[in-house]
Amino acid sequence: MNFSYYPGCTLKTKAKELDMYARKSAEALGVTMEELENWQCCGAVYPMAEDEIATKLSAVRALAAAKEKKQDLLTLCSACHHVLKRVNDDMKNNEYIRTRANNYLKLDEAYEGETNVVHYLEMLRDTVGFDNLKKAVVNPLKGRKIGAFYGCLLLRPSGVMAFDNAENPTIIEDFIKAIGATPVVFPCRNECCGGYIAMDDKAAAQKQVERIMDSAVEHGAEELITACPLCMYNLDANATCHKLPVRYFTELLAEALGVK
Amino acid sequence: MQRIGVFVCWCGSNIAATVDVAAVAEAMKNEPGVVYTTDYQYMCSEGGQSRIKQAIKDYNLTGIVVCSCSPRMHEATFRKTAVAAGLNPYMVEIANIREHCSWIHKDKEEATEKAVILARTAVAKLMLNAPLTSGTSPVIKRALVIGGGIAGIQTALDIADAGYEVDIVEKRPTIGGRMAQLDKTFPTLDCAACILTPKMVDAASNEKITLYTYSEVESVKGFVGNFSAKIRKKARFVDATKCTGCAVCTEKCPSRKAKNEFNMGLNNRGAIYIPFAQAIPNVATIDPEYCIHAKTGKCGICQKNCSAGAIDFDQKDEIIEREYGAIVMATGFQPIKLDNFEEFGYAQYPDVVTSLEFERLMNAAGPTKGTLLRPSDLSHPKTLVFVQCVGSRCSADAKDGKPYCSKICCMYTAKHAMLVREKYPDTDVHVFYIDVRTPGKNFDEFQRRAVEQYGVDYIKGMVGKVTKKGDKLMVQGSDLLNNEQITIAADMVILATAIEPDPSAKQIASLLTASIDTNNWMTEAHAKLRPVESPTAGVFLSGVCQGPKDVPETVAQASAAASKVIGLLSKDHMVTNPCVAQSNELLCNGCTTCEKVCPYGAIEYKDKPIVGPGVPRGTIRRVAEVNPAICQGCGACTVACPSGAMDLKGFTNRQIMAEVDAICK
Amino acid sequence: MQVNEKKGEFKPTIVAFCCNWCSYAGADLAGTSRLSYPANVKIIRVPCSCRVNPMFILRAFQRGADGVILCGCHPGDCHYSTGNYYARRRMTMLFSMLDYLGIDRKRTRVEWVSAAEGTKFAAVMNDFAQTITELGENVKLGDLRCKE
Amino acid sequence: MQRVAEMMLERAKALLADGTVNRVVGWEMGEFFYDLTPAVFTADGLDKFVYNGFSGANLSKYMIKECAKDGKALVFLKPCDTYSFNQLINEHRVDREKVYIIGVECRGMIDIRKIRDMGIKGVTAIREEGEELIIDTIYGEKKCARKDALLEKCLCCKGQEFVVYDELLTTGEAFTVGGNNRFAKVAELEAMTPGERFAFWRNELSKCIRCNACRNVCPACSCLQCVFDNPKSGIASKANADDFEENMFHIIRAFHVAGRCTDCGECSRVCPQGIPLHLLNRKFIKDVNEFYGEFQAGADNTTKYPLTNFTKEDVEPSIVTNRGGEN
Amino acid sequence: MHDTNKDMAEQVIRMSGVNPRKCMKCGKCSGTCPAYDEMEYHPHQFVAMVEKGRIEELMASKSLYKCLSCFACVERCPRNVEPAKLVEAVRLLVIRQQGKNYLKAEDLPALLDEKIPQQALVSAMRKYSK
Repeated sequence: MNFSYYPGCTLKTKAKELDMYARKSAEALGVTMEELENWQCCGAVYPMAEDEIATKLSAVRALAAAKEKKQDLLTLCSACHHVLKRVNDDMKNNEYIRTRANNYLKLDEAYEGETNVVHYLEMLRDTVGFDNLKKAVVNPLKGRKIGAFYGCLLLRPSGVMAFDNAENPTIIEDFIKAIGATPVVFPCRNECCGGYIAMDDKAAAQKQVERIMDSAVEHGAEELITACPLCMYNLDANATCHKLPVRYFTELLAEALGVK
Repeated sequence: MQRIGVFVCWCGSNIAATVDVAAVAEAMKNEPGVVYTTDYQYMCSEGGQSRIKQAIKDYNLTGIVVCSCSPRMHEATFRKTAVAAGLNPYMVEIANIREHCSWIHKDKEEATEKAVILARTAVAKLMLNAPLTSGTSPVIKRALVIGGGIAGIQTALDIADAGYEVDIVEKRPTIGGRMAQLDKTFPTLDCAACILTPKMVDAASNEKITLYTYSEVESVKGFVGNFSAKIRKKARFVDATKCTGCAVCTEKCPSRKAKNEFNMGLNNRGAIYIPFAQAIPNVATIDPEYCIHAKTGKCGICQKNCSAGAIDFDQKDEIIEREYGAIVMATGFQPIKLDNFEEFGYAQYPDVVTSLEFERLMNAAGPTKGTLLRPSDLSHPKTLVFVQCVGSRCSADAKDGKPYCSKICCMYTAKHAMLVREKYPDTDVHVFYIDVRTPGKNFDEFQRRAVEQYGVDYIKGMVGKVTKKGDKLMVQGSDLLNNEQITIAADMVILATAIEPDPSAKQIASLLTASIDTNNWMTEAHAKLRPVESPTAGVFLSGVCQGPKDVPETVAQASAAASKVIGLLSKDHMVTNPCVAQSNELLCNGCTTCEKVCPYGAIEYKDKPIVGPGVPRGTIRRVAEVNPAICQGCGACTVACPSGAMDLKGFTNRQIMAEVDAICK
Repeated sequence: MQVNEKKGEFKPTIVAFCCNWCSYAGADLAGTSRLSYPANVKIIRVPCSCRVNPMFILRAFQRGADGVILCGCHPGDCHYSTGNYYARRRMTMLFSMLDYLGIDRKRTRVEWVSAAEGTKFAAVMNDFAQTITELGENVKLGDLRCKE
Repeated sequence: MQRVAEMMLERAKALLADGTVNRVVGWEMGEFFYDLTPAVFTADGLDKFVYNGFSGANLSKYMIKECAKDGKALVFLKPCDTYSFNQLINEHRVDREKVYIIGVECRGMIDIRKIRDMGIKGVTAIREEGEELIIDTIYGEKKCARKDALLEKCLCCKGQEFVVYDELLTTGEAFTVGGNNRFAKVAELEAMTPGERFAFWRNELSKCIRCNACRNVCPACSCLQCVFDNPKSGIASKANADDFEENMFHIIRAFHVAGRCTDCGECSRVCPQGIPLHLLNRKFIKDVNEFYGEFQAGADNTTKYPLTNFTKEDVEPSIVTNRGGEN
Repeated sequence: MHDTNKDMAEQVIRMSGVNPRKCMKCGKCSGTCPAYDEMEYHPHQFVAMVEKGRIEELMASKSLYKCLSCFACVERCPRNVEPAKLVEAVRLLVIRQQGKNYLKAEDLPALLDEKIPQQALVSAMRKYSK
């Protein structure tokens, strides 16, 4: 199975592990990730205003490039996934944005949202299948109590993201089970970590992180996993009293598959 | 040749101020077929009508055109006038020169010119009118009530009281419906069972009423006064005539996995069960889904323990065919699924319950025997949070939920809050509300009592998220009046869940060709003036199937529906609308296209001997035949028919084209 | 077509088919509310929008109508439950065909008007009459062999 | 072709001999060699039976009459004809039990008008040699590519599938017919201005002499009495009276067959004035496909035809009024 | 309503694509908002104030920069009002003005620590400056 792959800026620098382990694991699972040539930064936030066209163009370019290769577009970073998925939805359903974006880009063939944007976790669930993943695990992470931290960007707004039940998601818990560990469900797993304001208002970010950590600890988690470099940074840098180790889910995946 | 009289009404100054009525009358004199014209101040008045009658006699009129207000106003009046003068009522046409002319135009010349054209159009149509006679069809003096909740029971009791036979078909093993699950009823706090069960007994013992429980309507054919229905009586695997309702079997049954529907799945029941102690009929039913004997052929413990020998594993479904004059929908409601409202944690935390589940938790016959214990650990909850409008009042583009107000939640939430505070004064009760809607007799007073006497804390705002911390449910919401976000550490959360029509309603509606709205509520024939009739003649609406209602409203509507049914059944014959489709057998080629578009199934294809010019003697052809008692006269078939064989009486192709010609002249 | 000689302006002939249950009642309400629309709109009452045969519309054009409009209950609200759904398909097909034959597609219209929408009825008729007036006299699908 | 024709004759004789059928519906030579006409044969008349490149006539509609007679009739149907027959079954116009259908292979039928239009006059015989036609004329032998002389309907062939039959006669040889986009001309007209379209149709329909050949040949026009022949219908019209009558006739006819027309192309084939009547039907077919999803009349016996069906989400008629492009 | 405010309200409505009239004033957005306590004007007030045309007050408020863009209000709104879009539209109204960037490039070095990921910078610049 071949995917076009959009790594995004942070995966080339601060979140190299997220990327590296994802590639190794994919290889072990027989999935080929073909990194798009000449991808540009997605912008890290989805511009919500109707008249923000230019800020959506780099996402459209990536989407159109995947369309040209007739492949689904695989993402890993939650922020990139969020931006690409929502821009894609605009290109499919918002005529105003579609027309203008196409006017800017002057592609050979107008882009109208044809590409499927697939997150790595969705790929594991829907393409590989958690059952098959389980069979591929050589080093089950037995006994580890792992809390899945979803954050906001993968889940909301659920109408567009269609990732999982936004209020009671199970995909990462199923993933944790597949790699042989014990998932710890904690209520704040889909709360916002405050990552977007971490630079501007550290205190507010700390408050968010505290709440999340408290909830995770209380429900018995011994470590957390995430798909988002921003959550990773924030959970790590702004945790105050409780501090659980936070890892990228791909690191654990690689560990379980014996490719770390 | 027609002899037509044209009567132009002034309607006081309503018409005469803008239309030169005399000029209209004068202009009509020259129209072909017109032999008499006049104008008068109020044609609909006694005086006006007697002028019309006189003219019909004096001039031997074969038809009349009245230029007046909308036919929706006085067509019936003038038809009666015509009949009184010996004319066929369908030899009357109305030219609407008030609503469609004088009231919308200011220029008198222009309005007069238009009135002349409208009058001429009516004359042109009338030239092609033919006398029509209403048909009659016999009325079968028996009613079918679908649904055995309080609505169905009340309707059936009232119909039976008037002396007519009624059958109740209920898909569950007992009648009683949702009301049987309720603990107390607002605003009087009567015990629901105490007021419902006597009615259930009445229904069972009334010799005019036949109960078909654990039964479903499979098909309905026919038309008003003359329906025939097939009812599937599902196998209970228990001989109802032998079962004494002793309930020994239900206790001995080793299969305990089935969710107890009556208790909203809060506990389990046996594979053989009686839904509740006062069930009617008080007969056990085996759920083949869970019955070990049904699955494996082994077990049979119920059979061994039944002293009456009532268990019959070989029982088969039974099909009953019956004829009815009227059908009443009383299919009720269910709470919506909360899968898309997981911010409230319903699927994650057992102590988050729906209001209907809460009814069972408060009920003496419920899973906790009436002691309020929270489901997770059966401890006594101290802090309870009620959340109103869960899934109600959601916009169509929201991710889920219903656009309407479920109507009953404000009141039952006040009731629950009050009952909890009364029974357990040590509790804190909070209610998150958007608006409190309490129109109804003694309703607002009731809600005020909850606040003022029982100290229920009403918070204007909505809950955003429920999380769990320790053994508490952290309910985070807004308090809009204090402009703050609050978090309440609660022991239980009760969601006032939106209600929706029972899923069977949609399918039954299509069996009956009765219409439903976008939310699957049954549509009324007229939202204001015919609220208990469906647009399909002979089908009536009782209770919540038409829209959210509380018990007194349901009962009122149930009785209203019953009175409509009684009115229908009291007739020996139905007079049918004569403006129905008619197939010309000489032209019909039997292609069945018309049959495909008829919404009523009024068209049947039959082999018929065809007699006519140029048709060889003894010719038999398969042709369309319209049943005038079923046809409602929409005309869909007339356009589907390429041969022009199908036409609509009163609105024939030629009549409408004559109108077109008159307008475009 | 009628030419108002006083003013010399073009007064198109417009035929409006209205279903008895919704649109005709909507037209009545427009009248009751004294909402004006041009006098050259003439209404023909039919039981349901599905009673309108394409033949009637062609007949109107044949006899010199400049515009034809069909009004029925909103989809889902048909008195006969499904009539307007059939009408919708039939009219979509017919209008497309008339357009194909060179009859301006603005000369035909379907509007859903409920019994409560008197205002909408008047607005629709005003708009339609204005459109037709702007379009001017209709083409005659005449025969080249016949006299013009 | 010759081989198929021999097989057909052989089967016809056999079925008559064993009493399966008592008559055969096929084609016989008319006044000219290219002028084949449908005919009913009994055992002793079979020598006149012909099947060649001029057997374009669709025999389905003849079966309406045959079904009213006693006994079973054999009919030969080309692939596209079977759609018409199937549609007639759907409309209860034929009795499947009274017809024995042999599906016959067809490689496209020849349009004599196209040969004449090439300037080839005085044609006395035509034979096929591979993809070429050898045409004997009183002026000597001429040649043309077979595909250039095919009927319009064959250029847009529906394919070689038979949707209803009792047995098939095919050679098993590979060949291709058709391949043209049947909606190309419709799209071309749609792209014109209303004025141009109006002029086009006025010109075409003004040629109509109301011979009714189109209606008489059309398998979907199976009314006992046409509304245009019925004085009581209010729209009866026989001759080109003043204006619009022919237009009305053709538009209403197209509407009456809309959703039921299989696009068999017989109307245009038989029109003595060469009016492209199929362009009316194809407009309806194209619209149906675009508005309500692909539909082929006669393809099966279960699908409701588009005008007797609806969905709550159907497009609004305003889709026509609001259509982009010049107006 | 003051005219400038009215124009600005219309602009906010146009930019955001949000119709504040859809709001039924249940307050679920504010019940849900994780940044509620940091805000002077809360999500439900954003909706109500845009509806009433009180844009200048919103523009002057620090609340604009407290929204976490977590979309919880969008996700849970029973009327699909999408308050987050209003916050963003008003913020854009501010930062699109010359010299009104909330976060300036020269402020960045002081805020950096070595672990901070790019996307934190990119997103901050995207959200708070133009």
